[in-house]
Amino acid sequence: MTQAPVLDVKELKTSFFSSDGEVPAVDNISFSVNKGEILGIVGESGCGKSVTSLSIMKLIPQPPGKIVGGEILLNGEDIVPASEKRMREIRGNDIAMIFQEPMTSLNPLFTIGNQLVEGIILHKKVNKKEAFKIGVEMLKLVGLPRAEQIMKEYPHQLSGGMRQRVMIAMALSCDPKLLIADEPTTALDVTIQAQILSLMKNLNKKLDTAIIMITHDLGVVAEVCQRVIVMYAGKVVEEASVRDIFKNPKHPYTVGLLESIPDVREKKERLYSIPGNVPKPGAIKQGCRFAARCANVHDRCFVEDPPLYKAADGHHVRCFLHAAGGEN
Amino acid sequence: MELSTNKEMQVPIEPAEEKAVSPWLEAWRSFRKNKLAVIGTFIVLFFVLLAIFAPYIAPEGINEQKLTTSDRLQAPSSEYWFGTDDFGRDVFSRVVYGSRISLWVGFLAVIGSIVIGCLLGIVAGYYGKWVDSVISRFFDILLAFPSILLAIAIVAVLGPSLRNALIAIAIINIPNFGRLIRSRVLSVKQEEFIMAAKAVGMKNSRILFHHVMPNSIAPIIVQGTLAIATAIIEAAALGFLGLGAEAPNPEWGKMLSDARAFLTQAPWTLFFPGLAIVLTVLGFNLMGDGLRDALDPRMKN
Amino acid sequence: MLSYTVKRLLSLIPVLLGLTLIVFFMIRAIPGNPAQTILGQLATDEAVAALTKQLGLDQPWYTQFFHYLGGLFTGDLGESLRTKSPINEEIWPFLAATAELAFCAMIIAIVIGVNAGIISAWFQNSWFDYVAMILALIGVSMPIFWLGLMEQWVFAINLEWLPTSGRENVRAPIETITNFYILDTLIQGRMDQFWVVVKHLVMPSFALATIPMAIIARITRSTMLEVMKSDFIRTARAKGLRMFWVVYKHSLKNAIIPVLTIIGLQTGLLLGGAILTETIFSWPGIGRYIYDAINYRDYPVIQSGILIIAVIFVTINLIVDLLYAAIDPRIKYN
Amino acid sequence: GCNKSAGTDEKPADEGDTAGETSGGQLVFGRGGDSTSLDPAVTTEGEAFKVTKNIYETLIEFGDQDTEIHPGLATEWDTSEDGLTHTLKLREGVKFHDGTDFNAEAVVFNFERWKAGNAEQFYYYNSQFGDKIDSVTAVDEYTVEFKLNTPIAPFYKNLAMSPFGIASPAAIEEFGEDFFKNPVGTGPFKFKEWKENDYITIVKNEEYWQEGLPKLDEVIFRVIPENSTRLNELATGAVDLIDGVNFSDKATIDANPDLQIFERPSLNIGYLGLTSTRGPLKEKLVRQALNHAVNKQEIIDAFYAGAAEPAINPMPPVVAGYNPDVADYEYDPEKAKELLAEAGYPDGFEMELWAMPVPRPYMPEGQKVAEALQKMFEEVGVKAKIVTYEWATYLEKANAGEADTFLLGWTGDNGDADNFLYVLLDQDSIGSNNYSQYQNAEVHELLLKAQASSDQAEREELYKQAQVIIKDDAPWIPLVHSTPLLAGSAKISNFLAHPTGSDFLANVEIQQ
Amino acid sequence: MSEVLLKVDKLKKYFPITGGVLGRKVGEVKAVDDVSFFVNKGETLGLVGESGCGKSTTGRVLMRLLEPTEGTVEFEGQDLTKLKAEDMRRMRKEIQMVFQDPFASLNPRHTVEKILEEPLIVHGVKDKEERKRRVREMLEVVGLNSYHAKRYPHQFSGGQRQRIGIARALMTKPKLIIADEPVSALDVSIQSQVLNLLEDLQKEFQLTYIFIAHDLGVVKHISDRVGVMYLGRLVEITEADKLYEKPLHPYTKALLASIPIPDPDVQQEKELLKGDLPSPANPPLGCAFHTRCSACMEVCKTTRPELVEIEPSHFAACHLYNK
Ligand SMILES: Nc1ncnc2c1ncn2[C@@H]1O[C@H](COP(=O)(O)OP(=O)(O)OP(=O)(O)O)[C@@H](O)[C@H]1O
Ligand SMILES: Nc1ncnc2c1ncn2[C@@H]1O[C@H](COP(=O)(O)OP(=O)(O)OP(=O)(O)O)[C@@H](O)[C@H]1O
Ligand SMILES: [Mg+2]
Ligand SMILES: [Mg+2]
Repeated sequence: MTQAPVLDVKELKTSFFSSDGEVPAVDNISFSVNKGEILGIVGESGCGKSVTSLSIMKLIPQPPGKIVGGEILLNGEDIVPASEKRMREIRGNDIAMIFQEPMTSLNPLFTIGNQLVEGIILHKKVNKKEAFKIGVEMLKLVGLPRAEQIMKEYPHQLSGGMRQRVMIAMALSCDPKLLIADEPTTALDVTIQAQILSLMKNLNKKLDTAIIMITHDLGVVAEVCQRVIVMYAGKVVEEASVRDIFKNPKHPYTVGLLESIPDVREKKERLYSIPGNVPKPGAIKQGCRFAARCANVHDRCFVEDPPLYKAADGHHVRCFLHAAGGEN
Repeated sequence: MELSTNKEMQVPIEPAEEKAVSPWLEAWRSFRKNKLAVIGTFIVLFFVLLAIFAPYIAPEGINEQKLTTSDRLQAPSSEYWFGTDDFGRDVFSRVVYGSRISLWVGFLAVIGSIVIGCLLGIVAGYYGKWVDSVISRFFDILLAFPSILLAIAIVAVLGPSLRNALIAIAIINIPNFGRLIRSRVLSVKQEEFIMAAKAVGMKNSRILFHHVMPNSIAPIIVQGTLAIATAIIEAAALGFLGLGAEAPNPEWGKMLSDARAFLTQAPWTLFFPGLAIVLTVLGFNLMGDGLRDALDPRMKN
Repeated sequence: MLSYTVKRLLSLIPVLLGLTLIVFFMIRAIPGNPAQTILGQLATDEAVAALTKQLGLDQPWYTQFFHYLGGLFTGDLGESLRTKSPINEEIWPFLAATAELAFCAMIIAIVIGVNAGIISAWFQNSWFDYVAMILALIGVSMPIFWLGLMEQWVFAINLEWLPTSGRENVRAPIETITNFYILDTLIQGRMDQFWVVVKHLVMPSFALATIPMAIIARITRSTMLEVMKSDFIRTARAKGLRMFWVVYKHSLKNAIIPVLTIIGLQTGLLLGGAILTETIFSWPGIGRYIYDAINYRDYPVIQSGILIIAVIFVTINLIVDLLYAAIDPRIKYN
Repeated sequence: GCNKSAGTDEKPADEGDTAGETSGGQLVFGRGGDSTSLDPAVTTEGEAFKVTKNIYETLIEFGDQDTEIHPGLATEWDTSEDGLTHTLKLREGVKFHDGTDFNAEAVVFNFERWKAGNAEQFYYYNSQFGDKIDSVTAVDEYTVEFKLNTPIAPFYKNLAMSPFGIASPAAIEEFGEDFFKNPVGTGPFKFKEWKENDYITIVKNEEYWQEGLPKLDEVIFRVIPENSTRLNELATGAVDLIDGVNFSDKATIDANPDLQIFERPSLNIGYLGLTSTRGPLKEKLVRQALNHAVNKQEIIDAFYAGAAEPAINPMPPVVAGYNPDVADYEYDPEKAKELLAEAGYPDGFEMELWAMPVPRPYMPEGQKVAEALQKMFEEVGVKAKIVTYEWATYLEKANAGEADTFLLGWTGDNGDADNFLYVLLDQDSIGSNNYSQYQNAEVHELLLKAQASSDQAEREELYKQAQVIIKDDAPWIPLVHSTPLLAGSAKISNFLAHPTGSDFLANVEIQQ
Repeated sequence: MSEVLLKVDKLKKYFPITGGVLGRKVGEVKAVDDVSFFVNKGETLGLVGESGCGKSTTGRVLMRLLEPTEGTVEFEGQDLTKLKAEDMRRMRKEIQMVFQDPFASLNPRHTVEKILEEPLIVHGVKDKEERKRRVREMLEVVGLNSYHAKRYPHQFSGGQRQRIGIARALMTKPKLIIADEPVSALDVSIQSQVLNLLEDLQKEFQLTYIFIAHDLGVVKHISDRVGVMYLGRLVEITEADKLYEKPLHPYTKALLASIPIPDPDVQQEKELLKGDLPSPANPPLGCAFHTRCSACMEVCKTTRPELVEIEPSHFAACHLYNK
């Protein structure tokens, strides 16, 4: 990996401010995405996956949210201090994003064409006609039949899978360097999910677009990602290649997570379950955030926040059990 | 790594001292944080207290005429805080007592329309079918009426008086509440917890009173608060047309209307009752808005 | 769409019929006899009885009602008991006067209300938001007659910017064609008179616009806030669109439906509810026409007047419903 | 600084309208309500007469500011000994606005029209003349003869009333039902336009028989329902003359050099009727007691800005036959209480006090007067509950005797005592204008006698007697004779307000 | 273990599509179309299928929360569809339901205690103390604390709420529980807690489950037998192991192939289904699946295949096996 990463997030911290004070939804996370790579981010609901992605787009609702620290280097440029004007140039052009809900992510009152074209006109500086042509091309690229016709249709006339394809076409229409997909298939049925995932993988190969794939489904991660970050309560707890995560998980949380999924291939007598609940962000002020649910907990875990240790090359774990590898 | 699956471990880990927080308490907490709403509530409370303690606050009664003396149309002074009207009556005292009337009209009219509107709305929403059609058409009819004209006609039928103005206002507000509650009932009926209640084997009446109703109350409270505001204005408008409160009742709208000839000579006779209306109505509106934010289920979760 | 419209129109029939019936009974419940009122208190009983007979008021109620209904079906609104003119003709100038006023008021209310609502939502919790919303609240809290008098006091008497009341300068009256004076002056190419008409419209329109303006501003704001939280707005922003574009294209169109509903309801209210404004501003409108008719017990006028307002009201709301379909492709009426 | 007209930027009246004449200008008259008809014969409404007064003329005219009789369309008249035949000589060379001639035939046509019509159509004809006129005949082109069945004492005064304006027979035939919208008379102004509830325009009659009149080119009667607005319009110069001025505004107008006040000589009575068929009010003593309880001057000072005089009798002093010797019940709450005690109500009683919902010249603020009265009654222990109804209902219910006490009033039509005493208090008038259901055989006899007599002195004596009895019976509390106020721009001259409320505008000039 | 508790025969539920002002019926959604199956006492029958295929509707019709259009539901030999409303209401004591959405299925204005107590009240437990005791017991059973009784649903996390939902279903000691996607709204780590709980309870109270889900892994884990639904029809039903090892119906095969396997080494080449689920308002003629089937034959387009026993206790509705 000699190439400079497309995106390099360093110690990003995003907090929400309410009357109860500051709640750090994302707490000092660092990761990078290389060109053409698919990076997976997994974690339970509320652990800060979406906030991370919105922070990168600088679309955190403000107030109450705010990026309070860190850097987000996009091709070496720190976009945390960038102006809204600059961000508009970046959004949709350098970084594109698709969201979980294909049903609500398209404006129901405008045609697909209209919504697809507006981004193209904006970023590619082409006229309407050309933009329309590009739009049609994109729809074909994502495997939608009757592309011309669909351009004239409204979102409600399409099925969920088709809408998600439209979203992908829209996101990819300006050849972004990075595509952030925030749980793009969660709302879809398995058979449709499989279609979309294979589409994304193909596009990744074809266009060499780096993708951040956010999901809570470990199966999806295994299927499409090359590298994985596991998040827990606003922190990265483990980072490794997809093989290492599944074959050699280090963090007790990752281990527990993998154990607790029922598998179609074999029937486990009884599922493992991590006791307790995901803590609310900001609820745990001290120590390891997983300590209360951890099977291997030590006294130290309750007082000290473990740093990210290096377990192996390209494999980092936030757990004292792996302190041997040294701090990252 | 040992996998533990004992029951002990399944007990969620969380602080045990967390108290039961009812949705109402929750709403109250968020309401309390809304500055404008609190201001509104204070305004309303202020006028409510004014109404309750009017005899102790007002230096005079409502009808202490001093026609012969030089007390007519006096500007505000230390003796007459809000000046005097053309009868030489203390405007301050009248405004204070007026709060009784305006609040009374507001509350009663709204309660009247809530009771009737809710009854009709619940019946329509719950039984559906032709009952719903008939009641809904009835609401449509009432709604299609130009409301002021309807009120005027009602007052014309019953004779102008505060009570009849109140009835008229209540009637014109019926469809608003009726439709609101009907749509609430319809939407609550779709909620999964109603399905759950049915699944448990509850009777319809129990579902209606224990599940549908409590979940429909919040929007009614909100709408009710806002409707009190409009009712006060409507009463004032009827008062202005001479169809409201009987003399010498110091209804604010009537005071305004009585004093409108003195706009240039004695502006205080208009200013203070006008201010009282605006403030009260504003208070209810602010409070209603706050309640909406606090009680609206859409804001939850 | 067409069949939907037709069906909707058909479904209005029971509503309007019910309304007619209610009005019919209600006005007859008002104490006082039209014959007596027309003749004045000086009239003898025989005279009253004779006129009652002449007016057909001695007939049983159903005869009267069906007679009236029969007239309605042939497009005949009946005759005013007082002026004996056909209401069809007589009502038009009043209706036009109020319609013109209500229309201007609504334009003002919409333009200002919607924009204030948008800006408030856009800059939520900014000083503009606070000021606009407080003003809106005060707007709905203001008795309209009081506001009207204040306007006159400030703009006509002290500042002398605008005429106090009326529709036109009666010293140089307008030749009426449609009774919409704005149109009439334009048709005749009388720009001088056009401006006079506009000036006369300003104050009453604003007085009438206050409440709907405030309501529209508040509704716009809250729906905009809701819409702006939605996923597709996030999508639009993720495309790098300008905020202005996002707000006015993507959010507004979505927020407009509840606003339209309110606009529909309010326009109806304005038509019938303009009595106070019409009185304060000497506006020869339909509200006062009906109000006078109530005082004269002019049954056909009350009946037909209220019916016409109701018809306009339901028509506007029907149009609003149809507009939904034009705005929202998901709504299909068939 | 209200001298600048808000209409300064508006185009002045189209000169073309007056076809090269020297311009006499326009007068905009602001008033509270619209005319109901422009045919004076079919209406009873004062607002209607304000306009028709200037379109039509009557055979006899009232004086400028009184109800003395003067020549109008008739130049001379003569009454037979028995008072049953009246012969009127008509003015020659007068033309209706439609160009047809005014002559005896026209007069006969009008009277026959009224006579033929039924009571519900021509109310005034029926009440003032009715069956008492046997025939009206044209003796020659310019002489008409009236034959009566019984003498009508105020015959000429009646003829001077606005409802008896002579209309063009040709126009009546031409317009038929619609005549009320297309008036044609002989008056100084011709009808031009009527926008209902907005304004009525009448323009100069170039052919008017009186040389040099009218002075104005055009008069526009504009409807401005709200009193405050009307005054505002005057202040901004949008209208030149307004009636229905709030008494409370008098001082403001006086203080404004650009405005002037006109007083309408009083020909009215505002009173509180005491329905003598109801509860305690059946007792004369009670009615007298209530009379003692009222401080009229206080009411006048407070609500009439002093522009009224306390009423003692049921008619104003200008009316011939007024009895100046009748003494009023002086304001004396103690006395009132004594009388109440004597009548068996030492602790007072409860009653309703009806307040007029609409302003009238004699009672501009019925609600407030009611409030003041309520207070005064309270002083003597009588609890009055103020009640009001919408106007038509009010009259109807009061007429039916449903009110205990009610505010009401009357403006004279012709300045004759009959028009007050008989109309308001005779037992024949119960069910029409005798709202207090007052009945006294003696009074009835006196009034009938006066009605039939043609000897003015005798009539006056009869009326004086009647007033004494009425005073003692106290069917009313006569409150005020008000002087209604009008206000106009300082540019107006020669405007004289007429006591009947219908003003003749031909002499009015306006400075350009 | 083969006593039949519930037997569903030719069950249909059509929702009318109404249109126009008069609310005339202009069409119908065949949400459940001719479904037959049985459930043995003590077993768990899983129902899977894509969204909108009629799983929830089936569950609701079983309990007559929705009135079936046609067909019979025999519970312990008694036909539920013929019961009078009041009898059915009582019968609900025996059949309970757990809902998908732990947020929407609990009345936000009631305390947990009230929520759990209500089934007892409506089924005639008069003694207040008794009710309170049983509520507390049940809370412990589902892994909550008795001090939770006074709280309101919004104070709980999703997993805890689902426990409350389960507790409510258990209050009347039912024989059959219909669980409508009870875990699909939950996070992975919480999901396994709830699944374990359900299994424990089944053992403890000898419950029978109809377990509706769209996650094939979950269904496999918890079910003894599994039915696969497609567009309102049951296309295949058999023992869980059989189904996963040797699916017969092409749809089942495609479904199984589509599941992402949480193992990066298993990168099987998938045979993806084409196209989308057709609308149940306008289902294709013949076999509902033929539009997406890779093995579609002519007969599939015209004739609807019946659900037949192709191998012992393995039923499928597919022409491929109709020799
Ligand atoms: N607008 C906001 N205001 C306050 N807190 C917020 C807001 N948005 C997110 N949060 C908080 O930030 C935390 C992280 O949320 P985030 O949406 O990133 O979770 P997630 O990992 O994407 O979860 P999910 O899988 O449910 O999408 C959550 O606990 C949430 O409460
Ligand atoms: N009340 C109803 N009225 C009309 N159609 C309905 C109704 N309820 C369900 N449907 C339709 O019936 C079909 C089956 O719905 P059902 O809820 O049973 O599906 P499901 O398999 O449970 O889906 P999901 O996995 O999304 O819960 C759907 O097409 C749905 O639109
Ligand atoms: Mg998320
Ligand atoms: Mg479902």
